[in-house]
Amino acid sequence: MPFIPHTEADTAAMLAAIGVDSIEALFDEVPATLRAPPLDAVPPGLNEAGVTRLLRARAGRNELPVCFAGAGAYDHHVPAAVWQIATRGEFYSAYTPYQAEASQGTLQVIYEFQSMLTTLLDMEVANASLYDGASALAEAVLMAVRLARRPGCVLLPRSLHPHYRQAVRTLTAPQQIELVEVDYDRQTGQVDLAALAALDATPIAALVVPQPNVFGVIEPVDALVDWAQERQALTIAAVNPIAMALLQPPGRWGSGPGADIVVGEGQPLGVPLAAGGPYFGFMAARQAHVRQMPGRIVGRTRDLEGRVGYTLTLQPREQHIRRGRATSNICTNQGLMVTAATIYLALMGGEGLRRVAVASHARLRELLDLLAPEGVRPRFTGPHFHEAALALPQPAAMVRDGMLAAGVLGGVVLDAWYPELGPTLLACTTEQREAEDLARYRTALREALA
Amino acid sequence: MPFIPHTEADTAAMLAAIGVDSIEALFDEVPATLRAPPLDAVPPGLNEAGVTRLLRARAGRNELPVCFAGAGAYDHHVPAAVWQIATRGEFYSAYTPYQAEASQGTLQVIYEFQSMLTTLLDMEVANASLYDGASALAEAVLMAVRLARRPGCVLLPRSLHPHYRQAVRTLTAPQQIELVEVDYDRQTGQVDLAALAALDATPIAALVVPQPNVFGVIEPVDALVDWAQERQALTIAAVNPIAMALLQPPGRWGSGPGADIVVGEGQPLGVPLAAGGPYFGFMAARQAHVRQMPGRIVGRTRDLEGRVGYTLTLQPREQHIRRGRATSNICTNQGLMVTAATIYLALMGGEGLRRVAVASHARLRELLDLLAPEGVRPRFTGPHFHEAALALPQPAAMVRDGMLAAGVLGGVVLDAWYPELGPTLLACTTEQREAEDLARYRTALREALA
Amino acid sequence: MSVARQAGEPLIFELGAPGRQARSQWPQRPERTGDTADLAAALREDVPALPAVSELQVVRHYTRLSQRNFSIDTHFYPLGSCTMKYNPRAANALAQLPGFAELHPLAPASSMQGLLQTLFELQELLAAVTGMAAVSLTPMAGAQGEFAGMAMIRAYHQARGDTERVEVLVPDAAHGTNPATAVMCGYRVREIPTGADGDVDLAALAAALGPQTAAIMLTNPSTLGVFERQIERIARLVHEAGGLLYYDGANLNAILGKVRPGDMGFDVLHLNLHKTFSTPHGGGGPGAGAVGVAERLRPFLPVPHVIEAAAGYRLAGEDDLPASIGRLSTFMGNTGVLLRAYIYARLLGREGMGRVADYATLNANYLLARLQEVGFQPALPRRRATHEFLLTLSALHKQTGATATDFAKGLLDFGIHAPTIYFPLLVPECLLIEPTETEDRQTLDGFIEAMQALLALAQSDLARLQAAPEQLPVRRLDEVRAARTLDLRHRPLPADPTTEDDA
Amino acid sequence: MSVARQAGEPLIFELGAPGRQARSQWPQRPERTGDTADLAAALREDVPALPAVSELQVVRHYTRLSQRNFSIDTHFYPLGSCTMKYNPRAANALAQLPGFAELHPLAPASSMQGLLQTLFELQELLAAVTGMAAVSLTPMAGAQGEFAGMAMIRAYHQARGDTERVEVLVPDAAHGTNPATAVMCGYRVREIPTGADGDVDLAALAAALGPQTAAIMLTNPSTLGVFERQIERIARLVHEAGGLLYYDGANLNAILGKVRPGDMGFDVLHLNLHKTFSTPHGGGGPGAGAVGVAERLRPFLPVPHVIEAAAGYRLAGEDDLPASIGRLSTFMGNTGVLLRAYIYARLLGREGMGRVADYATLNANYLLARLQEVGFQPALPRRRATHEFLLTLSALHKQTGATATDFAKGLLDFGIHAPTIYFPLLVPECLLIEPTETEDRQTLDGFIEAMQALLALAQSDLARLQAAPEQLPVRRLDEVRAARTLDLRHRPLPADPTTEDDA
Ligand SMILES: Cc1ncc(COP(=O)(O)O)c(C=O)c1O
Ligand SMILES: Cc1ncc(COP(=O)(O)O)c(C=O)c1O
Repeated sequence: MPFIPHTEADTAAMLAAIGVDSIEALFDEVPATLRAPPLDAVPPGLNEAGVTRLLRARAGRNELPVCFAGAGAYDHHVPAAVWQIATRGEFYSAYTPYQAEASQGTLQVIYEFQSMLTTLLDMEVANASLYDGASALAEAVLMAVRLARRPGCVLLPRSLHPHYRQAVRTLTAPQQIELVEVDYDRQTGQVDLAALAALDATPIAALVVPQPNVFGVIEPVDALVDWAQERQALTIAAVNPIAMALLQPPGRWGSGPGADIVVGEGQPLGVPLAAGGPYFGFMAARQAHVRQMPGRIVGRTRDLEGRVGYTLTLQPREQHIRRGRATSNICTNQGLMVTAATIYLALMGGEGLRRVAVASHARLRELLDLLAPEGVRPRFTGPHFHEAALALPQPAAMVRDGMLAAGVLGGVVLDAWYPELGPTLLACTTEQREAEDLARYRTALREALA
Repeated sequence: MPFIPHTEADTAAMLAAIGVDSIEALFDEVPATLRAPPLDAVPPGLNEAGVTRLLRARAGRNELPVCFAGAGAYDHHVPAAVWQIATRGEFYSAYTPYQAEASQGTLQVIYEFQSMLTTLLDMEVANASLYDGASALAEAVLMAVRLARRPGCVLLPRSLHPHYRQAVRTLTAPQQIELVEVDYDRQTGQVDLAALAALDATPIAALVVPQPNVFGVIEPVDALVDWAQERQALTIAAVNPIAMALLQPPGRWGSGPGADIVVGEGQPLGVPLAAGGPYFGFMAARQAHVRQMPGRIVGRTRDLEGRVGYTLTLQPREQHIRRGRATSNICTNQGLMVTAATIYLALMGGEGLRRVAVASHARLRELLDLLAPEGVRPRFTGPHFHEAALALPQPAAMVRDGMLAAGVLGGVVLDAWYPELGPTLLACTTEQREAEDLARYRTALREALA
Repeated sequence: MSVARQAGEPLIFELGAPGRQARSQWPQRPERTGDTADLAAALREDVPALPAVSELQVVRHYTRLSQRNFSIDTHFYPLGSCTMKYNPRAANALAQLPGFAELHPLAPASSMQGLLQTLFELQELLAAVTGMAAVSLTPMAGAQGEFAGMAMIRAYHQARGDTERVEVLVPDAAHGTNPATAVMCGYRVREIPTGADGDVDLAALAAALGPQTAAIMLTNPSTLGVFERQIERIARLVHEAGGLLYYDGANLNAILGKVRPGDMGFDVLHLNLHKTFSTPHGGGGPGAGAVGVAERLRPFLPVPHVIEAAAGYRLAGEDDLPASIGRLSTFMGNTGVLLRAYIYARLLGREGMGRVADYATLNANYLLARLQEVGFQPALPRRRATHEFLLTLSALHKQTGATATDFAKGLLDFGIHAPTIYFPLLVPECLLIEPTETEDRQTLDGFIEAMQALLALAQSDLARLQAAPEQLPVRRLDEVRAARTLDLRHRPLPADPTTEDDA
Repeated sequence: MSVARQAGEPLIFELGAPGRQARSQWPQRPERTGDTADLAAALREDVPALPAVSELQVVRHYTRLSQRNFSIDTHFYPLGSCTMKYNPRAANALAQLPGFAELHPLAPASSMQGLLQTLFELQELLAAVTGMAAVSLTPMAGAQGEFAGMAMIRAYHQARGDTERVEVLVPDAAHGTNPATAVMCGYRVREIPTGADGDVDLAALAAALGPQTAAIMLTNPSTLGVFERQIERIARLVHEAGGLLYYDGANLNAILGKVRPGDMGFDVLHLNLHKTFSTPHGGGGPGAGAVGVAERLRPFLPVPHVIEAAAGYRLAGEDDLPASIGRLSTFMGNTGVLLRAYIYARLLGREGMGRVADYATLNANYLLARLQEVGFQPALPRRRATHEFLLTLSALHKQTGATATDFAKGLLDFGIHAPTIYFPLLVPECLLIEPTETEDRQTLDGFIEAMQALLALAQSDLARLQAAPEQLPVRRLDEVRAARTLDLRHRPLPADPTTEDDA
């Protein structure tokens, strides 16, 4: 019996100890009417070799083109050490570290992660992860509403990834939070400051600031944060963590004390693309907000003998203590991804991470230089970070499919989300895209357009 | 600098502590005339991502047909747990367990391996591995000559894998051991008992008995061992360890006390094909022979406080103590492969291993049943274990290449080694070959012959 | 001088030195002047003060840290409600195949048919096993599954114009995520008491039901480790009141393949694939909280989920499903976890599912019987254990002062992870013990011996018990200090802005 | 009663129970009656009494056992002569790609061009780095490389009809494999003494040379951790006597990219790729002992090795190379190890090679300088350390009774693996210390502190030092008992011949 260690002798002896004569008898409290029918829809069991054969065939039916798609999931190099260590049984098969003394490994990793993340973002506190970027933003919106000095709506720029906006909507809808979308400047691709000015009279609880935004465009974060702070609104930054090694971190945005809450998608930090997950959402905030922060938090403390140790702390924020009054319903988070990201960040160091950002960015500029002679140019004038919306002369989905046939995933069809833009492909480069890949992109695009 | 942790400050401080002003100065005892020229033939360094790209491209240029080749390397299923555990850093990056207290993990694994192997073979002692099957046989030949009650030649049946015979020749040549080959019966594919009888007058130190032999044929091991023992010769069994779960183990061969020394290729026990290595050679023997056995041996003992522990033992047999008078020059062996094999054997258990043998064998019979209507039949009449020499109507290399184009590696060209057989393909099935693979074999063969 | 006890593991920051690097990880393309000229206005001035360490230091540090954990792969881990069973290593290997791990989530469906087929089959398989009409795999953990489920219930009532249903009933023994979810979904929570026999107090339930009732959230077996025998009556009562039944699937391991929530009358459920379907818990996550619904709730399923169309499998989005509660995350959920669950399900097969419940139940009942023999008190002595059971140390606590925490910490010294303690909240000094079906009898016997030894210690030398653990990398930790001092991050020295050149 | 110290790990056999199985690993095809009818006469009667355990038991047992090891990935491991440096994790990942790991060794060359090209390039690269004309990768470890090298020397002399050369010179400090190999190759060994300064005693060498001299086996730097300064003179002398020079490449890390054995006058060499090229040692192996030769020895290279032909790369066999010493193993060597070495070489690149020697040397000299400062005696006080150096505790031993073994065991309590002890044999109470280039300064400083503490302990509390280690899973082990009782295997109970049916 797969995974069940009982021998017939074991079973017999155990039944005898219990005082029943069959396993069936142990289900005597289950009404007979409720017994399940045979599970005919479930196929018979396979052995490991059989499952291996099956899954390899399935994996073989997925294509692996050279990847120029981004839009929230980025094809950075994942050092081999990251997952060889993260999948060690002691990390992989442990539960949430409820028993601190038996979980110092995981707890110290999280403490180090909190330290690295706050350093990267220049924030004061961080949690041990939320589900992903979009759901983390939803949690930040709920947190901001709890923290807000005055009631009001939450502003979501349209330059924020549409899936983030949709998830925020789904996850906050039952709490009747008013979400107001703010348009983007058709020229620059940045938040439309005029649209924002039009909201001057509206009571605002919080403003979400993406950096870079879904177009890959750098937002005027200082102006946005100052605008919000003048209106007593909180600011929630939604950032790409790799970009943070290069760009001003949210803790320094604006002329005041910076963003209040920072969230983002942790995937770029050593997590494979994996068709969308598991990734992890991160969240950092100012110290003053920590008691409204959802998610697990690890603190450093001492043991009986004065030795340093780590433990979950501020648990009264959480559902298992506070139940209906918790800061969130989250329980299981994305711990193993945080372990991976911590190892990744340690491997890269600050300078290495900066180089990844620089190289990713420089490749985009090289790609744009290659494509200009083909007549394909960025749709927006704002500065870009490693991703750009390319205006196309033909339907973007057709172009993408054409390029795919040449083994190149040319990007994400942006006009599916923003029909007003006309045919647009959102193309992204990471440090993994070598010069020959860029050349291949050009050729594939040229042929797809021909 | 890849893998070098020194900062400029470290280097400066360390040089100061040494009292020199440059690293160069540390090489002042090396004659200037000897300094190497620039290594222009070595390409500049790549980063991990670059090497990954390169090696994936190289791996992609190797074909992975459905494998029906055997001849000493077998495509059995390797459970995922085996290598996920064996490549844990603590096993993977440890040295030979010279400091027993700091190596109880590796040492206990080897002790368990010795226990499993002796159980499987029904022998009394085993070592911690030799390089591979062929070199283990060479060591066994040398050991037998040291043990031999009277000087004489060593008999190598021609039904023994030719690479084993070649390696034995290479490795024993300098010691002027007389190796005599014994022909095989053209009908049965077994050792030719008449040829053996012709040697009745020759002084014989040892007889090598392959089981199964290179043709996949089961040898009459009882008769062979009895023949040798009547002549005071030692017997060295060279066996496939998977077969040993099904067939009489060497410890029980013949009417006397069984084989003296048993060797074989450990690859079938959880080690990937990997183009030929690393594999491992195993060796077991009767207790009385242990002091002539080469290789590391682990024994169980106690610590200061009476706790059970494990340590290398009988080290005076080895080169680092006995130097020129050691039982062998072997030092580094194939330890990690033994770790993998130990995990494999534990996962399979006796019954599981037997089932692997049975299924592998049954698939061969099914394959032969499929091929008979095509007019392709085994060349030999002796009983086969999961591998058979197929007599072909056309040159075997051509047939093999034709089948390869259809994604099937149909076997190993046997007449390259045994021209007297005429076109022959040595085909093998493991438990991994499903019915659809067999059908594919038939189709590919049919087309290659067409 | 004495031989030093091996010190604790320093922080990775403390291992660093300015300028040290794991250089093989840096991009191939060297940095060139002007590379970031177009970003000048937005650039940060400093390099973030992350650890500056070598690759060996990283590998060594995190390998060593890993050894400071208990885990299924190293220890018996009978953590109640968490189903800490063996996570097949094959699932880990196969989910990491490049054909899965390197797929971009927004690549066109045509280019990932192998994945989509697999997810589609998982949807179907889970629907069959739970007796529900349809499944969406997108929720990323149990709690998000609960959110999705309760949001669907809300959407259902709203779609019918039934807008006065503002209350959700939750038994007092429920997991904290249940009330927290109900509140996140905009509901008022009303607690329903548990009867002395461990079943829901039916009278109280009947009294609580009304036109304001949107739903009841239940798990069966309950968090008390017993099967709710009145479940059919409860379903009838709630449905008659116009409410729906939500099934918290965290305890499905107890009845997998034997009883289906759909047949019990549940309208919506989530599964904890990271429990019942044996995906690893990863020291906190990730999980996957697939939701299943009865036919009438199908239109509200969260997106995306996989549908089969003429051109192959594809992801259904908000356009396809106008009544959907919407999207819960950026992409399609924790795909890598879902693959592991699928692999596990295929390894078990139809005949393996029921065996999970059989042997999980056998193990729990064996432990319960033997622990009672050696002097422990079940919280519900007249009930059959399911896959887990609840002990209470309340009498012992009154007699000796020993607490559930003391037993938890004491077990660690025996190399056994503690059971869940102080949950459910209504049973004082309780231990919720779930051995799972993958543990062998010797291991269970070792647990019984350890518990017996701790019982003796509580009675003979309480101070020693209170000082446990003794054998772990740290002794008992001061959680009060942690909450008071709030030391939540290493504070690095100011960063060194100079960087080493491309040597 | 006391809280139990966590027990040692039982043997896997002790965890088993008859009939228990890891069933997912059994073949898919069920056994059918008659499956083995054709083998009836040869069948064994019983099922071998291997452990009968579950998959979880296996995973847990071996995971726990692994934690009972020191390793590079967890501990500083300055084991002299063994070059225990960081083994890049990328090499492990890439060598296991299915395109390498699943190749059958006898598949036609045309179907494995990616592999053969890689091995060919490795041959070329190693030839360039060592200054040799040609390389064969087939030897499976250093000692097999030595065998191949000495067999080539023998073949060379024989080919020239120079059959009276029956003696091989080996310095007294040589590694044990050197004399053992010479004997395996049919030679008489003559030991050459080392001078007081650590170099070969040239006068003794000159006296030993003669028409009977087949070769000298040297490693440079020598096993004393110093560079043989007279190497050019030695080469001249030996060559003049008609002998050849064999280079034991175990210490190449010290001079990688800076000095080439070929330029020193060596005719044949082996490399320990598992040392210098950082392939993992695996708790004992596998290694790879590539051999390189000067032009005149090329015809004798062992087979197979890769050649480039019009149709692509292929393996040369005995047919191509009639003078070859022949085949050393069944297939083409430890390919998986060779791939790892290639990956490492490409990661280093030409500029990285020399840095290995630089920083390995820096680390060793730093340790030596600092250890001298705190009171340790170098074996060769007037010599520069290379990548390793030799201390002798001989004076301390006379003064206090403390031994090299005591220091070795004492270091373990500090979480540091012991250096090599009692090798080379000619220096009493010696420690051969090789930090390698991948260790950082803090780690080296920690080692110095530990050594200093042990020195103090030797002087203050010898009994305590002699009782070390205290912090490991076992205390000092009784090796005499091990050799006396010869308990070399677990003796299982008689097997149960009945087998469970296909449930
Ligand atoms: C009974 C019960 N319900 C719900 C949950 C929440 O599941 P998750 O942690 O996956 O969010 C848990 C898990 O701890 C649980 O035990
Ligand atoms: C100096 C020296 N020569 C030769 C060898 C033998 O190498 P191997 O162990 O790979 O056979 C070693 C390894 O221990 C060594 O240190």
